[in-house]
Amino acid sequence: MILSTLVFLPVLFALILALWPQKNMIRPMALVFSLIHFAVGLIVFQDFDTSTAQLQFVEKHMWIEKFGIQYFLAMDGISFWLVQLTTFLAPLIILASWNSISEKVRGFHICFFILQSAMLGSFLAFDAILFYVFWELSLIPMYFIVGIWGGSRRIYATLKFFIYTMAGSVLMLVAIIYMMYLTQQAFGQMSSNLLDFYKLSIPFIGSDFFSMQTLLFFAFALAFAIKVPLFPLHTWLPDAHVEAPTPGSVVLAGVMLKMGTFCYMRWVLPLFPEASEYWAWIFIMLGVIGIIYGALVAMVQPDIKKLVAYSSVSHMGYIIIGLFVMNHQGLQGGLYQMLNHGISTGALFILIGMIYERTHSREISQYGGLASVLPNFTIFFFIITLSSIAVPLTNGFVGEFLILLGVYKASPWAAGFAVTGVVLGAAYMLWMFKRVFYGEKGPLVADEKHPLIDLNVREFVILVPFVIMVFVMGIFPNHFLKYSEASIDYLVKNKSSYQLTIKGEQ
Amino acid sequence: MVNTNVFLEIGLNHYLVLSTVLFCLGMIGVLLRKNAIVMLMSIELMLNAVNISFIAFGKYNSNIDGQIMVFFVMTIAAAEAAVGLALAVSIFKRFKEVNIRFFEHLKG
Amino acid sequence: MTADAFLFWFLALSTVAGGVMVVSLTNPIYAALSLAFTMVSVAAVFVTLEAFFVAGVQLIVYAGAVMVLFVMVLMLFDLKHEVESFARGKVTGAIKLLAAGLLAGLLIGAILYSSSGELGSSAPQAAAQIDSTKTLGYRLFTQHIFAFEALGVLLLVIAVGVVALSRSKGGTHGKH
Amino acid sequence: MSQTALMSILLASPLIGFLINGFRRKHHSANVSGIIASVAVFISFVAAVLFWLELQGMAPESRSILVNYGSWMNVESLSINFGFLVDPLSSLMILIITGVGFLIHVFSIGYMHHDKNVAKYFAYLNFFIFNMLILVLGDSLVTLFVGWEGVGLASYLLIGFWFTDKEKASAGMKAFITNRIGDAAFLIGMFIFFVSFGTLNIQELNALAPTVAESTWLGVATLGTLFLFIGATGKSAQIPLYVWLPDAMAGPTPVSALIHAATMVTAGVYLIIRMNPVFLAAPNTMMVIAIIGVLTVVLAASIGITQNDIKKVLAYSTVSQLGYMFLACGVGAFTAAFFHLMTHAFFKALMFLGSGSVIHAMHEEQDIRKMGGLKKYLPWTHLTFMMGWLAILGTPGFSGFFSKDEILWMSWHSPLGHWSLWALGALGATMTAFYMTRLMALTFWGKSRVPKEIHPHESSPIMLFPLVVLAILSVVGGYVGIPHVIGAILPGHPENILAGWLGNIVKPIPGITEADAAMEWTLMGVSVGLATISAFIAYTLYVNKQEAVQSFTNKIKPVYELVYKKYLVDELYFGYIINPLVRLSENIWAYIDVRFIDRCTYWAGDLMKGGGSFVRSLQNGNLQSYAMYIGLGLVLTLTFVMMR
Repeated sequence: MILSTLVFLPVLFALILALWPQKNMIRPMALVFSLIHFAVGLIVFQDFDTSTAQLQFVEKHMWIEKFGIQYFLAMDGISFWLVQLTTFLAPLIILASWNSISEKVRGFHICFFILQSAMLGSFLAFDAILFYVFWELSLIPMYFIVGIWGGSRRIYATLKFFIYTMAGSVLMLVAIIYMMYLTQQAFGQMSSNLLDFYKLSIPFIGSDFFSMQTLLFFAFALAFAIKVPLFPLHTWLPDAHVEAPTPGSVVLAGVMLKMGTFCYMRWVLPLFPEASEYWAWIFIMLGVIGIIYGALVAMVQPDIKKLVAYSSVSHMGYIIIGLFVMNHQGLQGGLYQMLNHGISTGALFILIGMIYERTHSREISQYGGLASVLPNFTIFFFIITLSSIAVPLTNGFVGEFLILLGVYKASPWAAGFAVTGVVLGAAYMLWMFKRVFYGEKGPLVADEKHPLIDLNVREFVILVPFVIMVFVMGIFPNHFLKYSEASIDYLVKNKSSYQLTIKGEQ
Repeated sequence: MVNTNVFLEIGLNHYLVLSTVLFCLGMIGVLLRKNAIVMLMSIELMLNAVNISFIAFGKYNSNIDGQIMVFFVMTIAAAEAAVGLALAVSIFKRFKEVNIRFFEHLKG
Repeated sequence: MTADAFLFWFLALSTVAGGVMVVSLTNPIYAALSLAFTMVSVAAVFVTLEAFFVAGVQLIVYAGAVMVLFVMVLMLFDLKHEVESFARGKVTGAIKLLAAGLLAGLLIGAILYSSSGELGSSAPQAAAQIDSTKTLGYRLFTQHIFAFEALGVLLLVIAVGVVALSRSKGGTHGKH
Repeated sequence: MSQTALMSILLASPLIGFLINGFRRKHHSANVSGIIASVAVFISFVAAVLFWLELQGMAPESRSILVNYGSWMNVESLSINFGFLVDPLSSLMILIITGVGFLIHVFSIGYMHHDKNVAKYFAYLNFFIFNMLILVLGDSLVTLFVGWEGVGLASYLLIGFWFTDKEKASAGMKAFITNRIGDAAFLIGMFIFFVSFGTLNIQELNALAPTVAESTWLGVATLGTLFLFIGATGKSAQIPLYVWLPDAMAGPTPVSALIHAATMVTAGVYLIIRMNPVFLAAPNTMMVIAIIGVLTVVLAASIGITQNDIKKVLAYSTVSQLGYMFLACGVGAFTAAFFHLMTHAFFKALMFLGSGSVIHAMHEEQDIRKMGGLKKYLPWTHLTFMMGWLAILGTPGFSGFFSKDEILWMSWHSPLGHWSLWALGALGATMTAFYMTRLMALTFWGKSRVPKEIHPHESSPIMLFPLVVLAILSVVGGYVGIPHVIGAILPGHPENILAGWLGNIVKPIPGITEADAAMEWTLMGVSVGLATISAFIAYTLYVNKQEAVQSFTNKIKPVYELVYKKYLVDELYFGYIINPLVRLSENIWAYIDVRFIDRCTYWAGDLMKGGGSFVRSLQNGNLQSYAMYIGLGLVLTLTFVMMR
C-alpha cells in the first residue's frame, strides 16, 4: 500500500486544501502536508532491497477487465531516487512560493499537489494505460500553474508547452494501443501490463524504417524526446520557464523533464532493444548537438532564467547520450545526472526567483556587483553554479564524469564533442556570474531607494538542503548509486531479453 | 464494318450513352444555372436520363422491373418538383428573388 | 439505315438538343418549353424501347402536369428582369464543367469498357416481346404493392406539405 | 600516530581553516584570520614533515604510504577511491606546498592588513592549499582531478578577489575557462586510459604503461598522454593556453606567489613526473612536450623583456621557467624537472613576495617605470630580491644554476633531446638574464623615478620574515641536487641527493649514455657566460643609458610593439575564436532557434489553422458548390473504381 499512499496522498491533501475554510492557513498546511509526504516517501528506504532488479512494493489489481488494463504500481532501482527527488523538492517549492504566489493561493497548492501525484504516478506505474493517464494528468496542473500564475506572455507559453507535449503523447497512445493489440496476438488476452509488453518480441529489420519495432520505438521516443527536451524539440522549454512562476519552473526543471529521460529507461530501451541500439546514433548525435547548442545559446541570453533554461537543454543532452550508450557508466551517470539536474537547476530557479522578488527584473545587463550587496545569496548561488558546471566534489561532476566515461567507451567521437560542453558550460555560467555578481553595481543593484536585503531565514531554510545535497551527492555517490545498481546491471546485461519479475513471485 | 454497325445496329449501349449525356447536361444545369427554377428543371432532366437507362436495361434484360422503377421515379420526381416549386414560391414570396446566390445561409 | 436506327438517332438528337437548350437558354420560359420538348422526346425514346405505358405516363405526368406546374410558377413569379443565367467565377465554372465532362467521359468509358469497345453488339434478346403493360400492372399490384401504396402515402403527404409551404409567409431567416 | 590520522590532519587542517575563516568572513581583523589560516597550514606542514621522516625510515624500494578513505565512485569496472598516496615525490611536493604556502600565509598577514575581506581571503588561501594537497596526493587520476579543478576554482576566486573591478573579475573567469579547456582534454585523456587499461589508478597505470611502448601517433599511450599534456598546458600555462597567467596577476600579490608561481602552475609538471613511465612509453608525446616547452621558454621570455608591470614581468618569467620544466620532462629528465620545480618555487615565490613588498611600499603602484632607486628605501626587500635574481640567472652556486643547467645539459645529452632544444633553452636563459636584470635595474637601482606623493617604506617584519627564509632557500636549495660532474670536483664528492631520493619513482631514460664531462662543462660555461654577458648589457643599459634603450626601441618600433603587445595572441584568440563564437551563438539563437525551429512550429500550427480555414471556406453555403463537391467526389470515386 505504500506506493498508492505515496501517489494518492497528495490528492487527499489537495482535497483537504480545497475544502478548508480559512484562507490564511493554506500555506502552512501545504508545507506540513508536503513534509508528511516526504516522510512517507522515506519509509521505502527501510524495505527497499538494493540487491535485486525485481519490482518491489508491488500493487496489482485488475482495473478494466476486458482490455486487461491493470492498476499496477511498483518500484525498482530506476524509479527509487526519482520518487525521492519529487517528494524532497515539494516542501522546498512550497516554501519558495511563499511570497511569489500571492493570488489564488489555494488554487496553486491544489494544482501543485495534483501535479505531485501525477508525476509520482508516472514514475511508479507499470501499466501502460495507467502510465498514460498519469503522464497526461501531469500536464493539466502544469498548464494552470504556468497559465494562471505566470508572466506576461504566459498564455503563449502554456499553449506552446501544452501542444508540444500533447502532440508527442498522442503518438505514444497509438503505440500503446498497438502494443496492447500485439499482446492479444501473442498471449490471447489483451493486456497493457508493462511486464507483458516486455515479453513481446517485436519484429525488427534494421534496414526497413517501417518495420514494426522501429515505428513503435519512434512513437515512444518522440513523445519522451519532447518532454526531455531533446534538440530540436526544445523551444517550448525556454518559453515555459521564462513565463512560469518560480515554483513552476522548479517542478518543470526538477522533475517533469526527468519524466522524459526516466521513460527512456523504463520504456524505450527495454521495450525496443534492437531499435534503440540501431537508432542510438541519432539520439547520441542529437544529444551532443543539444549539449553544444544549448550551451552556446545559453551563453548569449540576456535573461537569466532563459539562460538557465537553455543550460537545461544542455544538461539533458548529457543524460540522453548517457542513456543511449547503454553501458553501466552511461546509464548510472544518466540516472545520477537526472537527480543532479533536479537539485542544481531547481536550486538555480529558486535563487533566480529570490532575486526576481527583490528587483523584478531578470535582465543580466541590469545587474552587476551583486556580490558586495548580497554576500550570502552570492555564496549559495556560487555553490549551485559550481554544481551546475560539474566541479569535482559537487554532484554535477559525478554524473557528468560517469556519462562521459560511458560515452567514451561506446563512441569516442561523441565524447570528444560532448566534453566541449564542459568548457562551454563553465563559460556561460561564469560569464553570467561575472556580469551579475561582479564588477560595478548595476542600475538595479545601486538603486538607493530600494536597497536589496540579503537572504532571510525562510530562504536559508530553502537553500541549505540544496547545498547539503550538492555536497553529499558529490562526495558519497556510492550511497546513491547502489540503489540503482542492480536494476542498471540487469538492464545492461539483459537488454534484449528484459524480463522484470515481481519480488516474491516466481 | 464496325463503323456502320455503330450507326446502324442500335443496342443497349446507345441508350446508355444517351442517358449519360443527358444526365451530365442536367448536372451542368444544376451546377451552373443561377435560377432556382431552372435548376429544378435540370434535376428533372437528370431524372429523365436515369429513366432512359432503366427502361433500356429493362428491355435488354427482358425484365419488367426497370419500368416499375421508372414508374416510381416519376412519382418521386413529380413530388419533388411540387415540393421544390413550393419552396421556390415561398422563397420568392419572401425575398422577391430566385437567384440561388442570395441563399447562402449554410455558410460554415 | 434502318428505321429503328434512324428513329434512335433522330430522338437522341432531339433529346440532347432539348437538354442543351434547357441548360443554356437565358429565359426560364424558353427553358421550360425546351424541357417539355425533351420530355416528349424521352417519351418517344420509351416508345422505341417498347415501354408504351411508361411513355404514356411520361407524357401525361411530365410533359403535362409537371411542366404545367413549372410554367405556372414562372408565370406567378413574373420576373421583370432575368437573373444572371450562369454562376459567377470562371475557375469554379471551369471545374464544374470539367467535373460534368469527366463524369460523362468516365461513364461512357465504363459502358464501353464493360462491353469491350463494341458500341452496338448487344442485341435485344428474343424473349423481349412480352405484353409489357399487362405484366407491368400485374407486377405493380402484386410484388410491389407495398412500395406502390407507400408512394401513394408519400404523394398525399407531399400534397399537404406543399400546400402548407406555399401558404407560409417564408423561411426561418430574415431578409438580408 | 597512525598514517590515516596523520593524513587526516594533513588534509583536514587547511579545510578546517577554510571553514572557520569562511564562516567568520565578515570579520575584518587580518591578524586573527591570518593566524588561524597560517596555523592551519603550519599543522599541515608539520604533518608533511612527519610523513617525510616516516618515508626516510623506510627501505628505499618500499617508500610509499597509501591511505584509503574508502570508495568514492563505484560503477561496474570503474572503481575510484578516496586514496591518497605519499611517496618520495609527493612527500617533497607537499613539503613545498605547505612550507612555501605557510610562508606566503604569513606574508599575507602583513600584505592584506588593510583589506576588509581579509577573512575571506585567508579562507580561499586555505581552500587552495587543501585542493593542492589533494591534487598532489591523489592516487588516481580522478582524485588528482578533484584537486586539479579545485585549485583552478581557488585560483578563480583569488584572482577575482577584488571582484568589484570588472577587469579582475574577467581575469579570474579567463583563468578558469582556459583551465577548463585543459580539463576537458584531461578528461579525455583519463577516458583513453580507462578504456585501454581498465584503471585510473596512477600506480597501476605506471605499471601497465610500459607494456604498450609505441611509436605511432594514434597509440593509446601517445593519445592519452597527449590529452593529459593538453590538460597540463592549461594548468601550467604553456603554449597555447598560457594566456591566462599574465592576466591572473590581477589577484593579490601573495596569491600570485603561491598559486601562479610556486605551486598550482607546476601541477602540470608534477602530473607528468608522476606518470613518467606512461609518458616515456610515448616518445612522440615527449617530443611534443619538449618542443612546446622550449618554445614557451623563448616566447614568454621575449615578452618579459618588454613588459613594464613588475608582476607581468614575473608572470612571463614564470611561464618561461615552466617551459624549462616541460623541456626537462620532454627530454626525459624528470628529476631535473622536479628539481627546477622546487628551486623555482623558492626563488619565484621569493621574487613575487618581494614584488609584493615593493608594491606595498609604493602604494599599489606596479609600473616599474615609476620606480628606480628603491634600494635605499627597501634594503631588505632589495637584498632578498637580489638572491632570487641571482638564482634565476643561474649564477653558479645559487639554486637556479644547478637546476637550469641540468635541464640544459639533459636537453643536449638525452637521447630524447636535440642540440636545437639546448640552443633555444640557452637563448631563453640569456633572455631571462636580460629581463630579470632589467627588472632589478629599473626597480631597485639607478635613479629614483618615484612620484613625489609616494614615500616608499620598508615592509613590516612579518612580511620580511618569509622573504628572508625564501632567500635562504633560494640560495641553498640547489644543493640537494648537485649534478654529478660538479659533485665530482667538490670536496667530499656530494651525491645528487634528489636523484637518489626520487630514484624509485623516476624511470631512467631508455638508451642514455655516460655523460661526457668535458662537454657538460663546456655547455655550462657557454650558458653561464651568455647569461652573464646579457645581464651585464642589461645592467649597463637600464642603469646608465636609458636614452639608448629608448632610441633603440624607437628604431625597431614595429617589432617592439608586437612583442610589447604579447604577439597579439590575446587579440588573436578574441578576434578569431571567442568573439566569433559569441557571434555564432547569437546567430544560431536568432536564426536556428527563433527563426527556424520556432517558425517551423508556427508553420505546423498555421498549417492546421490554414487547413481549417480552407475547409471552412468550402462550406460557403452555396448549394451549387456543394453539388460540385458531390460531382467531384463522384468523379474521384469512379476514377478510383475504374483504376482498380
